[in-house]
Amino acid sequence: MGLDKYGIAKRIAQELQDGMYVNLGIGIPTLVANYIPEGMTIMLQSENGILGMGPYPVESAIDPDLINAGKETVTVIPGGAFFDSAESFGMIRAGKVDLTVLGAMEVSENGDIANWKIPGKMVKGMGGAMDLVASAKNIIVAMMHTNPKGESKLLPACTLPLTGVKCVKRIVSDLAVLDVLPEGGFKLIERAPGITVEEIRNKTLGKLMIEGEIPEMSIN
Amino acid sequence: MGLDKYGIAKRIAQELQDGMYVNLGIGIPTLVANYIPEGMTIMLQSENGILGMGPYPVESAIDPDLINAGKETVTVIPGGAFFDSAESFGMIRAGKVDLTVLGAMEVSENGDIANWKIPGKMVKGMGGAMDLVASAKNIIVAMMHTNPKGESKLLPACTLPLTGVKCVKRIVSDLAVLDVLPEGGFKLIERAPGITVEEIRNKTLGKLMIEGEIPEMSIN
Amino acid sequence: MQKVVANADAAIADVPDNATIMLGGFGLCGIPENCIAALARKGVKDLTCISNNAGVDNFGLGLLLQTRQIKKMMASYVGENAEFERQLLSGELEVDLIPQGTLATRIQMAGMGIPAFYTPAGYGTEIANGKEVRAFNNKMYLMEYALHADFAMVKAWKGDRYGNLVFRKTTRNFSTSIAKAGTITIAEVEHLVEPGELDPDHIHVAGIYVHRIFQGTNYEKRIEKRTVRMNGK
Amino acid sequence: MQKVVANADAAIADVPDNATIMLGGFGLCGIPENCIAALARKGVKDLTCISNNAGVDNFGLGLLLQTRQIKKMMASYVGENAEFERQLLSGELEVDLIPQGTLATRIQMAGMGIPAFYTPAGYGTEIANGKEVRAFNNKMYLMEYALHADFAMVKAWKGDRYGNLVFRKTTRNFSTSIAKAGTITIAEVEHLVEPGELDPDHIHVAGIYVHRIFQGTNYEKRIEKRTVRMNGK
Repeated sequence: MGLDKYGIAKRIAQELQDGMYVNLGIGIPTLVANYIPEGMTIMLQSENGILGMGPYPVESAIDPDLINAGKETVTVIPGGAFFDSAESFGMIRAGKVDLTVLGAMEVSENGDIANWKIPGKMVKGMGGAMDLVASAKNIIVAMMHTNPKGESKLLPACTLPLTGVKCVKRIVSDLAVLDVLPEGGFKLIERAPGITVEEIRNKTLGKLMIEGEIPEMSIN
Repeated sequence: MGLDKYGIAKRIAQELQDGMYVNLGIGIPTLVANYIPEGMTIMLQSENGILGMGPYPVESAIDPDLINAGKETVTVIPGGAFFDSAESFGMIRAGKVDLTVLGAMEVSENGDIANWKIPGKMVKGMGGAMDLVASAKNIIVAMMHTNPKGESKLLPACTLPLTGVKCVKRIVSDLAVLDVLPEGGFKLIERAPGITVEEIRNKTLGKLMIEGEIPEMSIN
Repeated sequence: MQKVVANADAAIADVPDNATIMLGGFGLCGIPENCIAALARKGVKDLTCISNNAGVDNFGLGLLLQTRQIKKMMASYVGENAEFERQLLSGELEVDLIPQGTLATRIQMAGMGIPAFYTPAGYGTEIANGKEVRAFNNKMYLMEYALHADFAMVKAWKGDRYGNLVFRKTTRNFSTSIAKAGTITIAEVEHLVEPGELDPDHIHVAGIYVHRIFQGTNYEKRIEKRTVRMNGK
Repeated sequence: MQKVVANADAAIADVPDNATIMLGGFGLCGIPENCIAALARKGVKDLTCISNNAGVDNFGLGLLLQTRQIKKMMASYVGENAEFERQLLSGELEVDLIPQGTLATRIQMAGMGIPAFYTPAGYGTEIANGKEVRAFNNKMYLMEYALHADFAMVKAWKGDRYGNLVFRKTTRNFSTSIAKAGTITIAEVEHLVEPGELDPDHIHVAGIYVHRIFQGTNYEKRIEKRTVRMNGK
């Protein structure tokens, strides 16, 4: 067994550095906010117009005028700021957001990502995903290594409609941490606790690069 | 003798309608603010970031943080708003300003205007003039009909570097009100008190169109 | 300067069939509830609606979908609406899905008089089909056009008789840009105040962009996803 | 999150010769007085300065002209400065005059990640020389590029330790756009406050754009044209 979604979120939280501005997508990425290391100030951006997004409100503090990009009621921390959507995507496009964490249905070995559409099924729309992946300085994908049928989501090329090209820098899955190399290929960085290199190799369809001993993640 | 600068400003004030948003340039145009008809609400825009610019302050209300585009200390009326320069020129470019009044060194019979540069002399820069003339819905030029040498400033074509092309709709000079026709040519609309059509004809080098009886301005 | 109208019905009285309407809001947050209700009452048809989302089945723009008043929807995300899905699959509804930042910026550019600009969003995806692609500093961009509307409708927290608007928290979202992109812009406000009551340093939308304004009523402000934290956390 | 620095000298300590610097302000209104004084003290040379104006002879950017620290000036209007005129005519100073709205928007676009856009300003004039001309809806436009800077320096009224800024009256001018266009953005403030003291609805520049902030001192706020009305008017 690899990591559960909380484990993935915990591992991603190790990527945070004090003072970072971070956009967390819906799903596993949102959980990362729960594991920000003590003493670190991380400013969460929500693309509907918040910097300094805080935790969910207590019941008495619920405010319909204050939601996040997932339409959930949230709070704002002292020192936060509100702005409009145009400004929000302006700062995203200008590369002011240090780190974007989002989910994916497929990632290719050259860093392409597909996460918005399954042809033939309902299309809900891409929301802000295309803007985020086209502009973010650093993109980490948080996802399961395989889909529910057990097929690899790390592919030589995406089969689903793309959200963006050559943009993913790092993947944190239930099995491993992998970097997408500039020249193409998934470079194995860490194994999830108890997961063998062999299992990761078997579940990675795209080109996998393994150099030397691969350390196990340290998740507490 | 034609109108003085106050007379020109008074005549331009007759173009105002309640609720208009108006940008007044430096010089004679600024004087128009003194003749806004009673009971009319006119919102003056200053391109450094004011809507609802008010009169000069009394001595005790001078605030170095509140100036107009001419760098003069001013005030803001109740219901005014401040914004930044990018926003200011956004509203100008989007045609939200109903009327722009500015001075000119030359106007051509097809509506070109030159008012920013005299080659060989010092160049101070165009400021916001090029943006204003390229975008304003309605542009009135306030100027003397002739230059200090007595030469017409209403020309077949401008001789000085242009500020904008085919943009001037109306000219109010010390001698006359003239419209620039879409097909080219200055159409004489009104004479200044005591000024003859003959004098206007003599001092207009560009094509002048005179149809029927030309009324005298009524300036009080 | 007469911008104040009696109510939503008066404000939208001249919206014709086939109009293009932009509506502020993100999800159900900050939507012009009164204007939407009035559009439903008026029964105006074949609307093209531009809004980030399409409401839920029985609130927000979902109301105009139920009554089949919308011909075409331009949005970035429409995942919360079953009736929307039904009309889309049956071909009753035309849909143009636009990346959220591109949508926000196209609207913003309309209010800035900029007819076209370049953005990297969607390069290399199906969104790029038919669009001009251009490199700047070795990065690829798509040319996108400003997006205008016949009518823009927004809800603000406070507004004065001159049309100056102030928004509260995340209700600002698309509304400030939309307010500037309408040929006719209609603002409904929770609190209609006198000129001078709003601090000129704090105005989010200057009155020059707003043509009609009215005091809204009966705001429901429905919450889409009510999330709370436990006291311990 | 450590953005607060001790003073202007610390804030600009790493500005190298040949740097491109943007400075907020319109005329002398809202200029970063402390940063300019520190640049003069540091004696950094061959600067390219981007600012709407060039100060007056002995204040604002005029100080850096006196000390010959500016190699090139990009501005929309430079008419209040005799030393500027002298250096320009003698060929000591390179000048790029840009229409004010184009200048403001080019800076704004840098902070929005938009590399190029179209504006009608300057079409048909000498400003259009060498620029791409393009028609949209039968109107002619010029393509203009985003304008970035190595360092952006602004003065705000209030700012907090996270870099959030609030401006007062017409000091906002170019400063909000400039604050977003710097690789390194430095804000000097009249009042440095704690996070939470600024209303998040009223922040003009969010802290994400600001890298260094300090409490400024000894603001002179010189007035260029002191105009008053008589009591009777």
